[in-house]
Amino acid sequence: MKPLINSLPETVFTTKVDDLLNWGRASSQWYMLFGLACCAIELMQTGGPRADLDRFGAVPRATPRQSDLMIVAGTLTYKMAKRTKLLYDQMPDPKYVISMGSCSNCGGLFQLAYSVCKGVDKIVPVDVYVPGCPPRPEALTEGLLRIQDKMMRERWLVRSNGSMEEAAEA
Amino acid sequence: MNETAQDQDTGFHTEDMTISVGPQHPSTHGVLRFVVKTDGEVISEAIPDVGYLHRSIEKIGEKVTWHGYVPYTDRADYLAAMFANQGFCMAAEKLAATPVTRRGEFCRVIACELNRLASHLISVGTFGQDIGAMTPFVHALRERETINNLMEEICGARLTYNYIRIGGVGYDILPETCTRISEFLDHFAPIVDEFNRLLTGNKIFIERLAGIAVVSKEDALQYNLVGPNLRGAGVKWDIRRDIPYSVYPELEFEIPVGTGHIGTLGDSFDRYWVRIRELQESCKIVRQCLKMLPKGPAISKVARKFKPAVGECYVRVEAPRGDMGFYVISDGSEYPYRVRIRTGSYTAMSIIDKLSKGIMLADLIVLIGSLDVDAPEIDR
Amino acid sequence: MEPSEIFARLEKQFAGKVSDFKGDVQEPYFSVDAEAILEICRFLRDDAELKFEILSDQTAVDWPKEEKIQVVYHLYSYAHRHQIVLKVDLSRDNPTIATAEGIWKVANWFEREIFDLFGVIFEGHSDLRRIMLPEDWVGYPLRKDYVEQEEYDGISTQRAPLVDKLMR
Amino acid sequence: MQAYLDQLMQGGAFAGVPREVVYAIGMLLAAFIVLSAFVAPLAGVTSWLERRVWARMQSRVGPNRVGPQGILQWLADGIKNLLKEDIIPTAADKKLFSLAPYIVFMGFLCAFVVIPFGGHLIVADLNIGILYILAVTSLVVVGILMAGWASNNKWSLLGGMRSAAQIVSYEIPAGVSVLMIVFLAGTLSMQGIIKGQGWAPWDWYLFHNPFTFAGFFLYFTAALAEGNRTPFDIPEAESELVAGYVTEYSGMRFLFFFFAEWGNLYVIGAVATTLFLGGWQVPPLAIFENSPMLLAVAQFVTFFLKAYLWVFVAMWIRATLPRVRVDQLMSLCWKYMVPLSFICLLGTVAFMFVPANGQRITSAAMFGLGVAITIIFFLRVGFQIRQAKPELYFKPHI
Repeated sequence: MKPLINSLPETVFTTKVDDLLNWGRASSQWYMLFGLACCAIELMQTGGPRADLDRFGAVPRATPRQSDLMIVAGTLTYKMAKRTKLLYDQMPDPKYVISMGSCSNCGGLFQLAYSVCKGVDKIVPVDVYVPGCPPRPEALTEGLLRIQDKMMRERWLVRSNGSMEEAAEA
Repeated sequence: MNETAQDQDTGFHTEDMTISVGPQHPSTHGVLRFVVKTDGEVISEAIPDVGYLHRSIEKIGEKVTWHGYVPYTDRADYLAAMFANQGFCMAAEKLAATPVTRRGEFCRVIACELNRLASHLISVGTFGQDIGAMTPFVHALRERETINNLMEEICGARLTYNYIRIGGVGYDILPETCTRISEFLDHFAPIVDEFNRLLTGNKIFIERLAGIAVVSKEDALQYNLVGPNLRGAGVKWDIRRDIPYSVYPELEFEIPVGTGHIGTLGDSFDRYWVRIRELQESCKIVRQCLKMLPKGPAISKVARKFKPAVGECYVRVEAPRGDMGFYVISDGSEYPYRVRIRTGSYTAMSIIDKLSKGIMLADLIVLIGSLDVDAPEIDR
Repeated sequence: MEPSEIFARLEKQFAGKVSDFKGDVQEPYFSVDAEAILEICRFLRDDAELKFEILSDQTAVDWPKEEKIQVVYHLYSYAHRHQIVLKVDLSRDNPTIATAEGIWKVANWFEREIFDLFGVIFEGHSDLRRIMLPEDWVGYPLRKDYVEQEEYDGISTQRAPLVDKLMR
Repeated sequence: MQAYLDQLMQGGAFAGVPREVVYAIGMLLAAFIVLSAFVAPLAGVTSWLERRVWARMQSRVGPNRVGPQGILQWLADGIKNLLKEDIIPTAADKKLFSLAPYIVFMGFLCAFVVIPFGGHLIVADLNIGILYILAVTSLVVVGILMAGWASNNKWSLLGGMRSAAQIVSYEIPAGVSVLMIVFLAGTLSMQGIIKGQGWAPWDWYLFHNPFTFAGFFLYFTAALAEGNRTPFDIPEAESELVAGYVTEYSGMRFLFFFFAEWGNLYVIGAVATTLFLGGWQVPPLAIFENSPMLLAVAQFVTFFLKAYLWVFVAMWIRATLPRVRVDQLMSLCWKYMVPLSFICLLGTVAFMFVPANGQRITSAAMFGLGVAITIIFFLRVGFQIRQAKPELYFKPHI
């Protein structure tokens, strides 16, 4: 039997269904508690009263199995790299990654260091990079909204044989 | 549950379970890892495994200039960045015999004590969260947010300040900021009381803390615990008073020590209670400093190409997590020859192995929280 | 007690094993023979007038020009409020020294860190493993002549070319 | 339900279809309607409400983006979880792992069968109603233990073990407190228990005598523990056991646990209302005489609000209290609550020999005491709020 995915042409009906599904996914992003370094404190503050990620339906989950979004908050060392990969693999699809702060974007201030991985994108695919050292809560909120935009552009029922990223770009 | 003796009699074979707590675990506050051997819920051994945040800050010290190293000290302890700034700057000033302006000293103390408030708020807040009380943690974050705003006004950054520079402070504290700080302090005093009513006085909270993970005075000295952990064990020792630096000798403040009035002397509650009382003491210090704040420049003239004389020094500051030592060696060049940061969390972490024998899994969380270990300080 | 007095006292007790007292610096220090470090440390801790119950810090410094690695002990006494710095010179090729773990328990972790980052071997240490870096790490990074590996665990350690210029 | 189907069949509908088939299809349809139109939104809205209440107590805002005030948050969570990849770990016991969520879900769902939302609004008024509730909610233990064991994860295992020990222990004080009411009412039927009480508070079993008054709090505490709620949420203690027995669950399977947790909360409130708070009893007003529809609505609203009050209290407790340790939890149960509940049971039995006049006086006195306690409680809350000075909280400029 032909799978449902890729089977339907893009009609009003399918796009509406897509919108509904994407709306559900975008308004309920459970992020994994994955504070690595300084940015973890700003991540906490973002979940706190000032920025309150809970408004967007984003709540922290302790286990990767129930999270949709990994916010890599802080410096990624080589010792931690393996575990980051493992945690990313444990997350169920569809999953997204926000790289928060300069350190996880490219190594940042710790480019000079011998033990720091120069960017989390060497380990896992990253969807949104949030600059700053550390980024303000507002910046992280913006990053979350960008992820929402990305989710809303995705198509479920009509999809080429390519990956989800390609579908999102389409 | 712990019935190994009986097991041997009956010939019934039980096995210890090995659990890896961390590095990604909600209550390790960052990336710590413990390899825990448990018999059911009772821990027989918890071996700490650190280094997941080893960012080679000491090595970087040899690669960047003296001025350029100050931002890195921020990251050596991001919860109390101001103290690391101050420690390094004091070491550099000592080596080069650079004077610090008097206003600069007061600005430093104000910024540091505000930072201590912020750090302790995170510490007691996350402690509450680990035990299951979510609300005090968020209330602590709310208060911290105000401190962050104040810090932003003082130095332009919320978390990693880079405020204290060699010779003084980066920016002067404006009079408006002073008013806002005192406004905040007026607001903060009742918040501590509220926090106590909500969390500290809670029967469940006390039951969870009292008598758990007792650190004796001898152990505290042997393992070189510092700061609130040491004072919680009943040793009245505070660098601010005993090896005075900056303008602390001119200020009046008390040093809270653990008394064991709820459980045993040196238990988790004592360590927690010392932190809560330090919040109030810090408020007191900031108030005095605001009153005494002299006029004058905030920073003295320091050469752009800062080159201290050949030599070495060891400087201690009283950070929220205790004695932070900077051992700095200069070879007379633009770059430090060696920077060594000795931090309170590192030694506190080494005692966990000893304290964790025979406690329950839930108490391990209490133990970690009460020692207030902080991953960047351990790994640097 | 003044540092010079401490040194004089030690010189009397351990003639020939302590040397090079420097009193005119920020933190006065003197050198100790590597073989005698244990007995001197124990004496410093147990003697009623010295009573250095605290090992504030223990670290190492690499001096490639002088061909030595220096292990530095910062001792402090809460009772008498004095401090002293001990330095032990070791050869760079085979730095070996006895562990101070039996005297101050905190030395356990300090020494593990020194072993990890400098490669100093502490004889008699109960648990001498790498602490900061992964077990399969090559080299001792805080030595001055440390060369980074091309890659670790399949992750390249290359940085942006501009950064190399900034480095010393 | 059955009566309605009989009526339809007598009217000539479904001619030629065997009676049993009609019953079965009718029941399934009813179950589907109840499940999709009532229970799922109820659990979902409870989860949304909990997040909002919780957020307000923490001076945050809480989910407010989807739908008015974020009320559709549960729908978004549901859709999201449906679309997630369904992971069964390789090392897990596949059959038990997939079965566990359904057992937990079933355990809580079956309880809805006998919850009396109104005089006639009940799926089945079993004559062993309360016993049935105790029995089916015990299914949850089996499910949780299964989940903990089958996940092959040490955190899950610890969570499952803790949960089993906890629920089995707290079943006793809860059961004994229920027994008190059964003695008083002389029936096990939920409707019978409600009919034994009146609409006025002093006719409720809560204020019947000092022992039932204590028994109510015993029941509520034990029920919180059975529902794995704070301060007894040790099986899923986030800061200790990552996520406890649900650590390995993702997507739809996790959603079942999620629904069961919040649905259970309502069951706790509903049972407490039925047993102690007079259920759906409304004052015999004149307007209800002629319109049974209005009466049914009034009864439903009364019952719903009473039950929801206790859901709110549970949320409040969750936002306030820390969590107890596992051994403290056990000693609380076995050393204090079990003996106390038996004392209350004996006391209630002894009280049944008090003449009716005496009973009425006690009820009034107990009602007065209850009012006094409530007043003191709210005075205390007012004091806290005044002390907290909420107007000072947000000053973005400083």
